[in-house]
Amino acid sequence: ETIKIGVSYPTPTHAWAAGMNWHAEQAEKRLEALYPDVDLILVNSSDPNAQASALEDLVSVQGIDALVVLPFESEPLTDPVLNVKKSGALITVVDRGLSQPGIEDIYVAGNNPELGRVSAVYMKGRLESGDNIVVLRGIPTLIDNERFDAFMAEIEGSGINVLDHKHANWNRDDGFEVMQDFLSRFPDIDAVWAQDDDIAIGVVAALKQAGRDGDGMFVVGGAGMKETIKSIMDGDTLIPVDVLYPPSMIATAMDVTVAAFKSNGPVAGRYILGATLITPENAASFYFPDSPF
Amino acid sequence: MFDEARETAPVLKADHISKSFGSVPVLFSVSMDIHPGEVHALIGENGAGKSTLMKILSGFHAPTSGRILFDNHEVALPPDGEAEKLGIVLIHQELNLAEQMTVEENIFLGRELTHRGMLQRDKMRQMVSGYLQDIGVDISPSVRISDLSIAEKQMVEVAKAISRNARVLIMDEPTAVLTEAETELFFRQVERLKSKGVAIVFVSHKLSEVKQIADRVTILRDGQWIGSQVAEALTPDAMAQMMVGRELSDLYPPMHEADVDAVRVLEVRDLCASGVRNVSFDLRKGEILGFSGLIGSGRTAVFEAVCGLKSISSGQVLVDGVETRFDTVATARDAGLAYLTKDRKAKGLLLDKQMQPNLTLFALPKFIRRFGLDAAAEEKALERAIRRFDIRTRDANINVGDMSGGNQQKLLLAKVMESEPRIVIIDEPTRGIDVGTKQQIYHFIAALAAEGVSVVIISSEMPEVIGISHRVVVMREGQVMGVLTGDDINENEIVRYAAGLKRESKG
Amino acid sequence: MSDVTATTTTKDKRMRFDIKTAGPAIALLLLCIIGFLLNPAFLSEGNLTNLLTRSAFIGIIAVGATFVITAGGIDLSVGSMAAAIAGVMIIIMNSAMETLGPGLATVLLGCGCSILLGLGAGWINGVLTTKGKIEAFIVTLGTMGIYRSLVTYFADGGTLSLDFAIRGVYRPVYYGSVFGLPAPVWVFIVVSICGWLLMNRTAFGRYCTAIGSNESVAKYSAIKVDRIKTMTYVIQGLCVSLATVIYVPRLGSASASTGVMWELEAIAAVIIGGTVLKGGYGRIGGTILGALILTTIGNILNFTDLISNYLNGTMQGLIIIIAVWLQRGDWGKAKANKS
Amino acid sequence: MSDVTATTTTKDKRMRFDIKTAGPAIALLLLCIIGFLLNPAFLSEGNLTNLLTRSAFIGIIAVGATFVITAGGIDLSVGSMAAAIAGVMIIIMNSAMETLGPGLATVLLGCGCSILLGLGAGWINGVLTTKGKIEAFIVTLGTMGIYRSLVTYFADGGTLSLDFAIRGVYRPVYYGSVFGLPAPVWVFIVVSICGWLLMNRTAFGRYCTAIGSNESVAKYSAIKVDRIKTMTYVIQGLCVSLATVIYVPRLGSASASTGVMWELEAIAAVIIGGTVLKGGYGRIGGTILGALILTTIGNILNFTDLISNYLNGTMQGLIIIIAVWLQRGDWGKAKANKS
Ligand SMILES: Nc1ncnc2c1ncn2[C@@H]1O[C@H](COP(=O)(O)OP(=O)(O)OP(=O)(O)O)[C@@H](O)[C@H]1O
Ligand SMILES: Nc1ncnc2c1ncn2[C@@H]1O[C@H](COP(=O)(O)OP(=O)(O)OP(=O)(O)O)[C@@H](O)[C@H]1O
Ligand SMILES: [Mg+2]
Ligand SMILES: [Mg+2]
Repeated sequence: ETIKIGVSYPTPTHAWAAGMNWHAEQAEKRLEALYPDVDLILVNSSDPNAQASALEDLVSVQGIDALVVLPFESEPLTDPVLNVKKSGALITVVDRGLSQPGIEDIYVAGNNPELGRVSAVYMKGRLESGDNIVVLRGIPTLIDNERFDAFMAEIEGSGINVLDHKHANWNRDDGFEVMQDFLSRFPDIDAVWAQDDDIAIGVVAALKQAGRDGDGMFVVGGAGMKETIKSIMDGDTLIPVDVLYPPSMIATAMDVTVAAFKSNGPVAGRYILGATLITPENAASFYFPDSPF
Repeated sequence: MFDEARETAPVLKADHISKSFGSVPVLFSVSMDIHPGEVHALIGENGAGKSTLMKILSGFHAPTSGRILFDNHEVALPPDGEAEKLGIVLIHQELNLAEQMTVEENIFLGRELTHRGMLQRDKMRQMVSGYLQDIGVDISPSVRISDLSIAEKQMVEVAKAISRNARVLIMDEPTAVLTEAETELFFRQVERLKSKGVAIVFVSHKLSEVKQIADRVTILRDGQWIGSQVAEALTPDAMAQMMVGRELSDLYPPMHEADVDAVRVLEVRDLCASGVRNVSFDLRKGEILGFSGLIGSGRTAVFEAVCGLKSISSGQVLVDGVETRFDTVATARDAGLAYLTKDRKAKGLLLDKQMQPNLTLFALPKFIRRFGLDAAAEEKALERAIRRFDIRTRDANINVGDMSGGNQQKLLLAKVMESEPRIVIIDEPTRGIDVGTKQQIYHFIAALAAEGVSVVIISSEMPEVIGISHRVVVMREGQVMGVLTGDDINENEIVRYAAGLKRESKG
Repeated sequence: MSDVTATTTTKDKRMRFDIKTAGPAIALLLLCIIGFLLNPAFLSEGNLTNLLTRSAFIGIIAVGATFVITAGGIDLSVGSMAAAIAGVMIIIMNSAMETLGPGLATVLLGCGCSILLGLGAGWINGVLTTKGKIEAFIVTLGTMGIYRSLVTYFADGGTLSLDFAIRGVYRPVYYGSVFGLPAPVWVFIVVSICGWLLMNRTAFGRYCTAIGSNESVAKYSAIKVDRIKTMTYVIQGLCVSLATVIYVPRLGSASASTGVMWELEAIAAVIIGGTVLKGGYGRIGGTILGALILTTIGNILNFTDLISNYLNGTMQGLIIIIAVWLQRGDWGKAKANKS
Repeated sequence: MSDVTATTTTKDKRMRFDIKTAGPAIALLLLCIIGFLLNPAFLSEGNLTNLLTRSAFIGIIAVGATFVITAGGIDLSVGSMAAAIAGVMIIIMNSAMETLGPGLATVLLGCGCSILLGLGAGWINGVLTTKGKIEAFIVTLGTMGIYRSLVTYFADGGTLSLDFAIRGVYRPVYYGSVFGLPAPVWVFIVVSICGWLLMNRTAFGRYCTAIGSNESVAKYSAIKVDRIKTMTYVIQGLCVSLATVIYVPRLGSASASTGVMWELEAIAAVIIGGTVLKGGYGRIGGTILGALILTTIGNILNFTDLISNYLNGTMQGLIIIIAVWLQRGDWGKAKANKS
């Protein structure tokens, strides 16, 4: 009989999630070709409530043996995942940890505070005390808070002024508009932390429109969008670096989960991926031209 | 009987028209011909099928069987008012105006004058002013319809119809809410059109008007054609008899003497509200008090203010000698006051609902039993109302909007009477009601008064006010001009007060 | 003659009623057949239970929305209101735990507060609409933004979560079963019955219909229009709070993404069920079927990977349109006088 | 006597007209004053230009929505429609580049396709509503889901990006200025003027009003109700495609998050401007002010850090409600017969 593995994650509505979806689909094809008795079922959901419903359906209808889940949010999905575990399935949690320890058998994740910290370290390296930066944040969520808090903690005491921070919702349009307004408001900005590559694209457009993209101004995004990595490879100075938050982590999780059924050794455990700083030197190894992200 | 030697051929002819709505027949093989330059009146009881026939003759309904001949050619009239292009224009019994739009916009709706795609607004406004002046009403073309009184709306409909260069002008009860003065002006326009060779069809329940203006009369009863006759040969009584199918006794009931010592149930002192200036009057137990006046004289406004439908700026209202101010209709109702609006379409009935919910809506608390509505009691109430007010529908399930105008009016009366009021104010009690039923309603009102209910009748039909009121208050421009009693209640006096030629000194 | 008419009347009425409800019912039946064909597990007891339980949220909210819409209003704030109520409820329960302990008392306190908040929030919407004379669309669009941002604020951008100790006590409200049916389904049934009675068997329901049908007629018929309209929003608020009471134990948390789009789903359920958006005609039975239809669509789409996940929205959109088209129940026949 | 009345009436009307438009104008003025007090840079030329340019999207769409709403309809699909059109436009231009090269021809082809798509999408909404006799709310809720999921599908969940070679040619449509005003603002002005003329100076505008005011009156006046209603959706589609044509060169991309919530913003702009949601009364001038008000609110909130970011939605909601309350223009006065 086949081994059924459910894979549940949020509906891709922005590029990073689309990249994750792409990696998941690639992994599904690869693993199903490799192991004919493995069936991976990919489901995406548009909000935590829908994801909880999808988890119920995976158990009651598909009768899954294992679950790979990237929770929409940690808190609300803790109980639903616990229910899946009670059905006897192996649980792999990706990216956002559940709020109760010990539910998951396997944990694969990026590192959100590290992303903020690495960005701040880079900023400190390029800027001097008294320089001004602005911050464009994501959608108000735990992830955003973790990144932001770690960033601010690292910046603290460096003498760099954070003029203001606004939510740009990991969205290009909002990034553009918020940055336009920051530019009208603050005559002197030396650098921008955009936290995310999508926001960064909007920020760059606003800088270029206002003609304030010179004078060593730079923008730091995050996540590792292929266009951004490409332009880093090409030596762009406006976005000189990127901080990795790899969407491929879902594929890693699927690999590990299948391995739990197929390999003989124990695979349970925690796999934390780093928040690597991508620079022109190492960019080539993070570049996937076929991925949508 | 027919005037066989007519020199003109009929412009429009209904030939054995029958009509059923679903499985319910309402017209049975009716024929009627309309000649240019004549006024052809169509009369019949409520629900006889007059409006239906008129709608068929103007293309709004298709006949189930029978032919329509236009200029002696059989035609299938285009639907939805497009027959206007052929010169056939209908004024609907129920007003057909877009409330949020202005007078000018409504009059030209569907046939705006444009120049290179742009509206010629000034030209249209001027033309509308002209039409309105012709029929002698003082309304600005740029007023919204929703700001007009129902009579003014009716005049707008008339202006709209007159503006349309009609060959055949069909008017379904255009005078139902008009006072005699306005009707006069209106008839002058009708005469003018007639002399220009327009064929005019005129539906009315006011038989004296029919007598006055019609050249020929066609009578319908229960959807059957009863006859077409030259108007000169008919007296109003004869018409009534042909319509109803029996001899009508006196239209008005014998007047009970009012008890001058009866308690005053309603006293109004120096009432001011929008459209009302310093109005004072009182109403005794068991009295029928008529209110007369021209259009817009403020009669409606007085009672809307009294019943909590309109805010009062100053003055006193005393019910049973106790000063009261109703802030909602519900409190007025609970105190025994009920107001019956004349605007049954916009304010009276839910047209998209059936009779049952409409009937009990006003007095609904009466039908509550153990938190829920008592369906059996409601059903009984409907049966009783149908009997009591002689409401006739061939299909008891149709929406109220599909009922004949007169039967809607009866339902409205029944609805208000469900609350068993001690004081009832009836605005235009017999609007659109046939003579036979009118008689019943007058007797009904008289009986109410005899039981001790106080009744206020606001009416534009002077004979009606004169025929049943104990006293008559005449208003003009929001003020009370005088109160008539006894032999003073006659047309002459009322007209003189209403026109402002005479005024009682304030006492 | 009069007697004959009366009898046909009642019969006719019953018949028409049947056809009208038949529309959504047929749509639901077709969906179930499709679901079964795609995967026989669709009709498994477990799945049907899940489906019913899930419908409860939207269903309960939609019952409230039926009143608002019938009386000619609209409420766009329900989703955010649910989120805000859930958030405040969680804060209250977490802090009450210190004094009351993680027991029934705490949960009851939370539920009581939820109900009060729901009534209050509904009342605010109602008063702004009626006394403030501001279009319901704008009022509730405004409060939608306000509630949504308040929950973000309370949660400090993250998630508010119920203490795990309380969850144990509260869990059965979502996960427990009574007589074989999950608790939320019971709540849904009770709300539906109450709603149906209120709409069809009381003066209040009649008043809502009358106001939606013609507000000035209602006013002239001694109906306290403003009060009744406000009441519909209060009922809507109550329904939202009840839905929240059974929602919180499901996920034990509230965040800015709780209840997103519920307003549109609730309104869609109401209209799929045959209530007219402009008011004057409300059908609770249809609303319940509408909620079941919406949930079933989502459920079926989780059942198959025949179509790209990305096209879920397309399927959903198509099915909603088709369901409403079926619901009209007069395919092809011209309905000249209804337009 | 008649003359006297006529003059007072006209005066009255002009007065009333002034107050009616004055409402949104006052609200906008107040916002600007607040903005200036918070930060004088608010009134800098750069910021005002940004503001106007940003308003153009919602403004152009809202002009179309004014027609739909005036005629008694509603269109929830505009945001998704914009996203879908932008997506298809980008795909077409990218692939046309191979044959036509990255020149004007490609851009014109893209814009042409956008307009055709907009007209087509609007027509579909219109026909489903009128011929299909399905409630506009449901039809457009359905197409909203469909378009949104189509763009996700085309973009494979991610972002569709315009080739950089084309961007150079297309850029001026967003970033270029003519006589000191950015190109999008010119488009907005032209659309507004056309919309105003169409609404107030042509028979079509009157027909929309008549249909929204009373559909059967319109029908009985030989107005082709279905055709006019369909036309309003087509106009809406055209406006959406024009907005898309100026949106695409801004960031050169489209994704599933493009145009989210634009439908609510557009409807809010229309209603803030004084158009009545139930139809029968449409004001293009008000709509334009409404769009400016909405954009200004967002702009002001970016100009201050006085309030928590999380409370943006609260401020937005409050300001919208207050703006509409101002717009009523009859503060305190009882309007008994209007209720
Ligand atoms: N659309 C409709 N559907 C069903 N029945 C209808 C419809 N229109 C009219 N009827 C019925 O046809 C009959 C004739 O109505 P009609 O309106 O022609 O009467 P009428 O002679 O104009 O009466 P009134 O003097 O009261 O206006 C009535 O019984 C009415 O209920
Ligand atoms: N809310 C209002 N605001 C301003 N004027 C008003 C208002 N209501 C009524 N009026 C005016 O008050 C006058 C009296 O109107 P009302 O409807 O009471 O007259 P009526 O005697 O009943 O005549 P009709 O037969 O035309 O209804 C009219 O000129 C009307 O325009
Ligand atoms: Mg698979
Ligand atoms: Mg009639």
